Amino acid sequence: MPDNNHFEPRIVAFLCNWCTYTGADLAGTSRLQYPPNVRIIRTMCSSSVDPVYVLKPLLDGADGVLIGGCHPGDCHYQTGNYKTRRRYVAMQEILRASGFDPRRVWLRWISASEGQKFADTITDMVASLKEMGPNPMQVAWAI
Amino acid sequence: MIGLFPLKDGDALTAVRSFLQTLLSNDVVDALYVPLESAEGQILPALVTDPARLESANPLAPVMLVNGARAISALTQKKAPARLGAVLRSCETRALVELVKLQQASLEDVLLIGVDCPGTYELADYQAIQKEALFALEDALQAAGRGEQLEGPDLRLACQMCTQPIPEQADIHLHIYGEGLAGGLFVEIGEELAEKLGLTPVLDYQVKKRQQVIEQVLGDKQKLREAEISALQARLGSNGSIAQMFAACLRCHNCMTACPICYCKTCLFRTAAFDHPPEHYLNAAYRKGAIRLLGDTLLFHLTRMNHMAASCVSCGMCSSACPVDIPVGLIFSTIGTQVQAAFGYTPGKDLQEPLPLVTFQANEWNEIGEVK
Amino acid sequence: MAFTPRIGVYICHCGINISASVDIEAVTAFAASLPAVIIARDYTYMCSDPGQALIKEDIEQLKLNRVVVASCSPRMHEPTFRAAVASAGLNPYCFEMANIREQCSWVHPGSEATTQKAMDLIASAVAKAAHLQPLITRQVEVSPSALVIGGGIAGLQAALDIAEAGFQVTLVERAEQPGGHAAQLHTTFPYMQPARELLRPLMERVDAHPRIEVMLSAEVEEIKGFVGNFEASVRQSEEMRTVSAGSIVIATGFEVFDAHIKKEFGYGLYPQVITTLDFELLSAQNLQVNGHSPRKVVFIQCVGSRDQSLGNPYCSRVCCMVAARQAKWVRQRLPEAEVTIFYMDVRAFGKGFEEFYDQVRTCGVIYRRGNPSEILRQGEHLLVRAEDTLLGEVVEVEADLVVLALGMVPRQDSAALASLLKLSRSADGFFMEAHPKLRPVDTSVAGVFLAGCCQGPKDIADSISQARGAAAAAMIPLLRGQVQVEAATAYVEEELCAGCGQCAQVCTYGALRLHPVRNVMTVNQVLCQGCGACASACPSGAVTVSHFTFTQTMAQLEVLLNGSNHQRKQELLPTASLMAK
Amino acid sequence: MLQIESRQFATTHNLFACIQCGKCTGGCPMAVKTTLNPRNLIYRLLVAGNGYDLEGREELWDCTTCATCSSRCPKLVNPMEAVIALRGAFVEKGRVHPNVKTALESTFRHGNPLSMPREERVRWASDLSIKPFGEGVEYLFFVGCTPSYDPRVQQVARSLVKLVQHANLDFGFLAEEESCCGSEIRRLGEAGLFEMIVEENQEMLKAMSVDKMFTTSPHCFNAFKNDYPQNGVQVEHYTQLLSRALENGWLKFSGRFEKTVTFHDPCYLGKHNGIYDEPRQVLTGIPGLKLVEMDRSREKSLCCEGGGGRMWLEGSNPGTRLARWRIQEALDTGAQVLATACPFCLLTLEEALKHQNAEDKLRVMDIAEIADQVL
Amino acid sequence: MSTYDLPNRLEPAALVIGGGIAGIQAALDIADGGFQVTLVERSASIGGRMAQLDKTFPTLDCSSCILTPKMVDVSRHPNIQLLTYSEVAKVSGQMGDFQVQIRRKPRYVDESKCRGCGLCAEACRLNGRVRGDPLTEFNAGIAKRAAIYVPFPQAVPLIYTVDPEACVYLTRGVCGKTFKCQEACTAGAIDFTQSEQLIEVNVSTIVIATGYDVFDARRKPEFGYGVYPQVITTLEFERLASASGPTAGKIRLNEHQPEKLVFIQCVGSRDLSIDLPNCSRVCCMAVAKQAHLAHDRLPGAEITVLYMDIRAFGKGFEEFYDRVRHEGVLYRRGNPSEIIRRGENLVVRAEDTLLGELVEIEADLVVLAVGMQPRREADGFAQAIKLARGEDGYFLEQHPKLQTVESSLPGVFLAGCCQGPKDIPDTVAHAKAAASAALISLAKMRGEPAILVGIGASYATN
Repeated sequence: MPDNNHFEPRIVAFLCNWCTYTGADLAGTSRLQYPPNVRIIRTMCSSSVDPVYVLKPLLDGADGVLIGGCHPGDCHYQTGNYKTRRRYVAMQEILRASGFDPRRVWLRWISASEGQKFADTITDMVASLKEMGPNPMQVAWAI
Repeated sequence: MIGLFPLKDGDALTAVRSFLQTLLSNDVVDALYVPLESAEGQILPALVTDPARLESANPLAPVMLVNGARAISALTQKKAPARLGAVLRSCETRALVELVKLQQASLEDVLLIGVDCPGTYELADYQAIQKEALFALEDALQAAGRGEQLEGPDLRLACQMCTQPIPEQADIHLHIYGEGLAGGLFVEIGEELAEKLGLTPVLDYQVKKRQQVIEQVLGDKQKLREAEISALQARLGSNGSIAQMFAACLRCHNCMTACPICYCKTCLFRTAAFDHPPEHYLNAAYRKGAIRLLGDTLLFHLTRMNHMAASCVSCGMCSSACPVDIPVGLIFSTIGTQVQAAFGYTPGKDLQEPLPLVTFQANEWNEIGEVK
Repeated sequence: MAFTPRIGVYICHCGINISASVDIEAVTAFAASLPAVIIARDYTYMCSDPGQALIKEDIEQLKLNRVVVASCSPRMHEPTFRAAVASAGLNPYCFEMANIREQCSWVHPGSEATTQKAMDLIASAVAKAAHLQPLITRQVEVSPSALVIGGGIAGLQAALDIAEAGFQVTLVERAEQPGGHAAQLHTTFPYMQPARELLRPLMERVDAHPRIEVMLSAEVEEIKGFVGNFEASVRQSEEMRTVSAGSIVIATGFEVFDAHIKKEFGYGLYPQVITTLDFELLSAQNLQVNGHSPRKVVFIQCVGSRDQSLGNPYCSRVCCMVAARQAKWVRQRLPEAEVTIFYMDVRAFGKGFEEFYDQVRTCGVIYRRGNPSEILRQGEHLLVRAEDTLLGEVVEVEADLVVLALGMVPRQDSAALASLLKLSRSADGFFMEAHPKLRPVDTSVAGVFLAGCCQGPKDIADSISQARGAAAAAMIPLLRGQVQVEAATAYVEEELCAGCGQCAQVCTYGALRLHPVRNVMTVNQVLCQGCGACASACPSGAVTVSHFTFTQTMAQLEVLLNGSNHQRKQELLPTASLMAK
Repeated sequence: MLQIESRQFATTHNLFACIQCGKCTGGCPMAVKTTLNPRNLIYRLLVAGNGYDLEGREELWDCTTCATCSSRCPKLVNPMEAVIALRGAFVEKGRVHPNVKTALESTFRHGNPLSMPREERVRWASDLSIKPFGEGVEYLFFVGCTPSYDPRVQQVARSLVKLVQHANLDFGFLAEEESCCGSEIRRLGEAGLFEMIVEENQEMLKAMSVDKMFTTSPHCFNAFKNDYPQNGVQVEHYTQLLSRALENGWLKFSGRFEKTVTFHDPCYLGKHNGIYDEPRQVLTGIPGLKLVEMDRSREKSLCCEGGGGRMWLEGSNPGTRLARWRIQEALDTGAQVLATACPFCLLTLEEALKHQNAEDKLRVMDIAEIADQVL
Repeated sequence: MSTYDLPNRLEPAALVIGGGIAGIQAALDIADGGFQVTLVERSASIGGRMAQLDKTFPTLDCSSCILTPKMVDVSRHPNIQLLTYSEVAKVSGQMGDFQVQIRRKPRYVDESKCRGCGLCAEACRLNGRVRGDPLTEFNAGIAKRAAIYVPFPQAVPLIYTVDPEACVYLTRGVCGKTFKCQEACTAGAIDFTQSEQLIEVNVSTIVIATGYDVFDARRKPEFGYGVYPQVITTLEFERLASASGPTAGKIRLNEHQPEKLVFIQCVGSRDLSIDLPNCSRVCCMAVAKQAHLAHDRLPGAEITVLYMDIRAFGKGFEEFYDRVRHEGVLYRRGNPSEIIRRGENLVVRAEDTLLGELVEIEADLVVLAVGMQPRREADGFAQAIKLARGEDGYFLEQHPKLQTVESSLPGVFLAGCCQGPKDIPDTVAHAKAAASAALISLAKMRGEPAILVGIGASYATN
């Protein structure tokens, strides 16, 4: 078993351009510190996150995937995040049912003004993933 | 109403055949999709326009080569070119409804003729039954009508655990459960159509008896279903074990080809998007020490699950098609049911009900995305 | 000829904002080693003129065809650098940014991992850059005319503004006369100016305007096309006409609540119970009830508004001031008459409203707080029964005239118009604006705008100001003569598309349609806003959004997960990727 | 039956402007302890049609005319004046408390409400060389009834004279000629008598060619300033005068007053006339004095319950005098002296202090008395 | 012509005064219509009052999420010349030909060099020690900053400004041995030699969008604002509740989580006693929203709103008011008379007019719904350009119903709250109406509609 205390989780984040990406920027401009374990990929809307974008990191051994979108009702494209939410529900069911830990995939509504919430989310996610330990897919080769 | 079509020669199959013939000859439909039985005893789905050819029709044979929804999709696409009758099992009509929602088929000008389904055998088992003449079709149907199954090979697992053997969507519904076929072929049918076909209403139809049989059958199947699912869940329970279950996958994509829902012209996994440069494999190998070639197997299955789990009708054709005996159908059915339950969605039930992933409510799962 | 990316990577120090916590030298060396990278440079401020010059020179001299800048957030300087590469002749969409300041140096100062993260972000940007495609910002020609549906005060004003700006306007009004509800008013507050004085100049100007064609007794039956090029079929008596328009203003107004529904007030039963609308007519005839001047007048507010039992939970916004104005009118004309107004809250919110409310009270109108429960007959008179909530007592107020302040409801045919234009409606049944705060006159359909009460209850002033707002929005594309189309839109690879339409179902903008012949989905580039909901809804990857393609994202994921180049084993470059620990 | 023409009344008193917000009642010091509810009263008058019966509305006599209601009304309604006017209906019918009757009669006869003989009005000043006011004298010192007759308040008047003399200001008084200003008469609802008093006093002021005057009591100050018709006389409360004298260096203190003092704003100085700073300027100008504020100070000062004719009335809830709460608030600040600048406040607060048995902890003093000590 | 080239300057042009949401919207619309716009903003960043808000009612949209893109559009629009930290000094001429003198206050920072990196502020001696004016400062005076600052992180333009009131050098003439800020700035942008500049622009039409002042609650002494720390204004509450505010959205007062909140409506509105007779139109809903936020973030807190009339008149407002009551916020009808201290807590004294009883409501946080009032400077400005003002002090429109954007001067139009209180959507509609009026006069001057090529970021990004 790897030592979870020294294990640094790796997170891929898909953040919507209008809210969460901007919120992450605000965390930056406000110099809020959070663990460096996340790599952000910008998307226009959380609803454009394809299931493959979540599954591939999980199967390739990333420890967590974060999807960030505007708060319900705030979507720049009016209703994109509602669709994201449904897709996330389906994906969570599938992950849970197929023996993956669905806690590795987070969906969070973080607005452009919630720099602190973004930083807190990353901090919490890293802590939570540390507790869960490394993604077993990191060493699984026959997949 | 319930009508009775008399058993002319005392044989259910003959009755069904002549009933189907009346549809064609009375000009109710122009063509009929129904399995025909070849001289060698093969049951093959066919499109029939000549009533005479219905002499060899056999929609009652307990075998299913393909899910007929695919065929109806091919026959109708956006709109049926002629009035079409389709004799389908419940899982086929359900898949068809899903395909209609996905704009891959149309029910316009399509007359759905549903048959109570006592279940089907894997092709090899069916052939064995025929070859060894383990039992006669007529006897098997009579037994099924009472809710019993004759001794012999097991039904396909999907059929053993099928809890929806009664076609709900059919315009014409041929009963097997309940009264049995002794007195004739009971047909549930709209009044207008019944009149056209000269069917008279049955006044003393014993609904209760039929209900009892169905309840008993469903009860048994439900129990088995639960047992199978919990056994599978136990196997899937731990991290990564799904990888073990799919380890033997050949990437032949037969499951996808057999699936009535998978309608893509070209699967994403067969497009250039998954043509990896050589570095990809090497990088992955460097990272993990070893990788299986060719890869993306589990990614394929999980992605397919994301695409169709909400619509999975549990027909089990994928399992039947798998050359390496992965219980694909059981896995998809188990997971699909969970996804469907999450959205309160029953695939194949209601044409008006939108597919869960293309619709939404503003006020639902309000806890998701918020920090607890 | 196969495309070979030639990428330049530019790493910004941002003063010391980045360089203080990121090892710029190592990052630059790393960037230089990435596949397809021809050159990697660093500079104090890439966004400064010399910084931009560096990039431009390299594009020209090194024949770069893709550029990556690693600096701050793209939300900050993407347009700056896009303009820079464009000025060097490169398509602006062949540019990508790595955000190593907001996402890296500022949030993890002093961490060893900061430099590694910067490398990862750059590798990811480079991977995407290799797959970037040049995109053309397209323009669509605009028909220099507008269609205004509805000839009430909002429609008239909108038509007038657009025509004044120099464009042809067709105004379609269903009734035989324009003027709408405002024409039914007697006076307006706060100056008690006769409504027709208000309306007449507007109607005359519209009538006389050489660029406005008013079609009366006419209805729009079909609308095709999109912003810049709408085609409306208008039926006028038996004739059908096609009107082309660059933009459309909807000003179809509202309907007045039917007071019969509130049985407890006996409207239609007691002749002494009238509505605020009836009052307007009656006041034109000097307010006689059965030949007598009323001596006790009671107004009841919120009839048909703020009433969930009717399914009208909203406030109708105008009734408080209408009742106030009418009450004042009674006090002025019939000084002997006692005037009581029953209210729940007095909503005198607009400019001069509270002041007017002050005047109305001081002229002797009695405001009693309470929503009357019923009206009963007592001899010749009526009794209004209510709890006076300020007394906490049930009171019965005698009246020989009761005026019900009616609310507004959406037009019954608004659902039909909504489906004609694919507009959405809010829960209250009025048309839904694109954004309740910042886009109050826009709709989700580009080129279609809302004016007046069809969007929700409004008084004349607010209707007019919204109508003029809609006019401004509608005249902008006409003034420009062209509409710019979002470049990063969705497109369909037809050989992959099975025409299932899931993409169309998730599209908010109605930008995807099934091609009736080819049986595949097609994207209307003008309507598409590039959100990408369609792309992720498509199982076969047939729908893609330019600039955020599946291939680009997968390439980013690939380098983040597996590293960029197989030569980069751990011992060679220990900071190769997120995954390669 | 005490019927009034309510519609007419409401119009005259601008009650139609009322929006029933309750701000008057919410701040009314008497609403806490009696049934007085100005907002409700106005409403009942408004909805009464054209006649309202005041019978039983005894709480009208509870009003202290502190002006909290009128100073805060967002629609510029003046509930206090409405109450005063309604008292008039009682007075007209002679339906007043015997004490009130006595006060009114005494004012009519003796020029003071205290049933004291006119000639004793100057006894307090017999040993002080105050010149009678006459042509060319700069200030008229209007002493007022209570400072003239009440032994406790006489000390205030004496201190004040010393201060003004110390500041070398040219002033004189009216001696026996001085008559009640009528402030309390008006507030008791006896408008007729008040008019008479005003007329007489106006004539007297005119006859004496008074340009400037100052008063001991804020009540007199307010009456001359606001209740009397404009007469060109510049009237000041003595705290204003002293504050100016300090600022200009006319008045200088040589002693020290090493005590913590808190100041109780008299309603007729503060809420009625917005004079908050001058008394404090005098206090803070006293060497050694440390001024602390009660929570309820300035615009929020709590009425002592001495105004509006309440010096002669028990009110409907005599048990809990506001002055007693006020004493407690003063004690809570840790102050050793509770300063005020109004005869009524001085008397009610001092009485409350006695009642509270807290005389060892606190003293009630008029600003003039404190200032006098450090001359 | 590439998409990013600036078109040649086209006459006629417009001047927009004020960079709040009204000015932003008007400027964008006129610029999108193809005309040149000069946008003058007095403070260091555009954004105005809306930028200070956390969420907007009734949809609870995040204010900055929807505003920031518009601000960025302004700064990038090729037709807009943005002059922040500048004031209109003089206007002469008439419709079609106004000469406008603009005073550019010294930022002491070279706008062409500053990259907004913030190293200067970190280095400033006064970093974390300067408290701004609660009425005008972005964080309503509840957070402290340096003497060199940007008003807020999303400021547009993102250029630092030296606060001349606070800067040690500018106030005392010396700041230690070295300029800390200048040393820290790697771009060499800090320039204390800057002085005021006057520039002239010629425009054909003017849109005034100077907004409003927030009522100074100290003018209602009975509420003890400025005396009791527990009494704050809605603006301060907004900053407390804002995720980007000094407490990161935690509603805390000196680390203390309030449990009993009282909101008081109409502070500085509907009040003839302070000569502010008008209803401020937004406070009812602002309070409803804040009460909702308080309910949301302070579980179990008792929340009381004291009101006279609830003016929930706009689209979705009444529904929101319904929702807030359903959540358990207690609405009591009564305009409180005073707030007094009792022990640690405050007591709000009011008559509950529906009970007809005087009530004392204990509170550990009181929020005053401060109203809007005309800009203090409006008088001087109005006189300088001879612009009429109404009795309420707001700029006077030609006609209260038909011509609410036309001012008393031809060619000068009014947008937003400088004409009277408005909420955001009404402001935006009004600003667009002003833009319409301006566009008409501009189009008329130009004659035939011209065809413009490829400009305008706002179109592409909404």
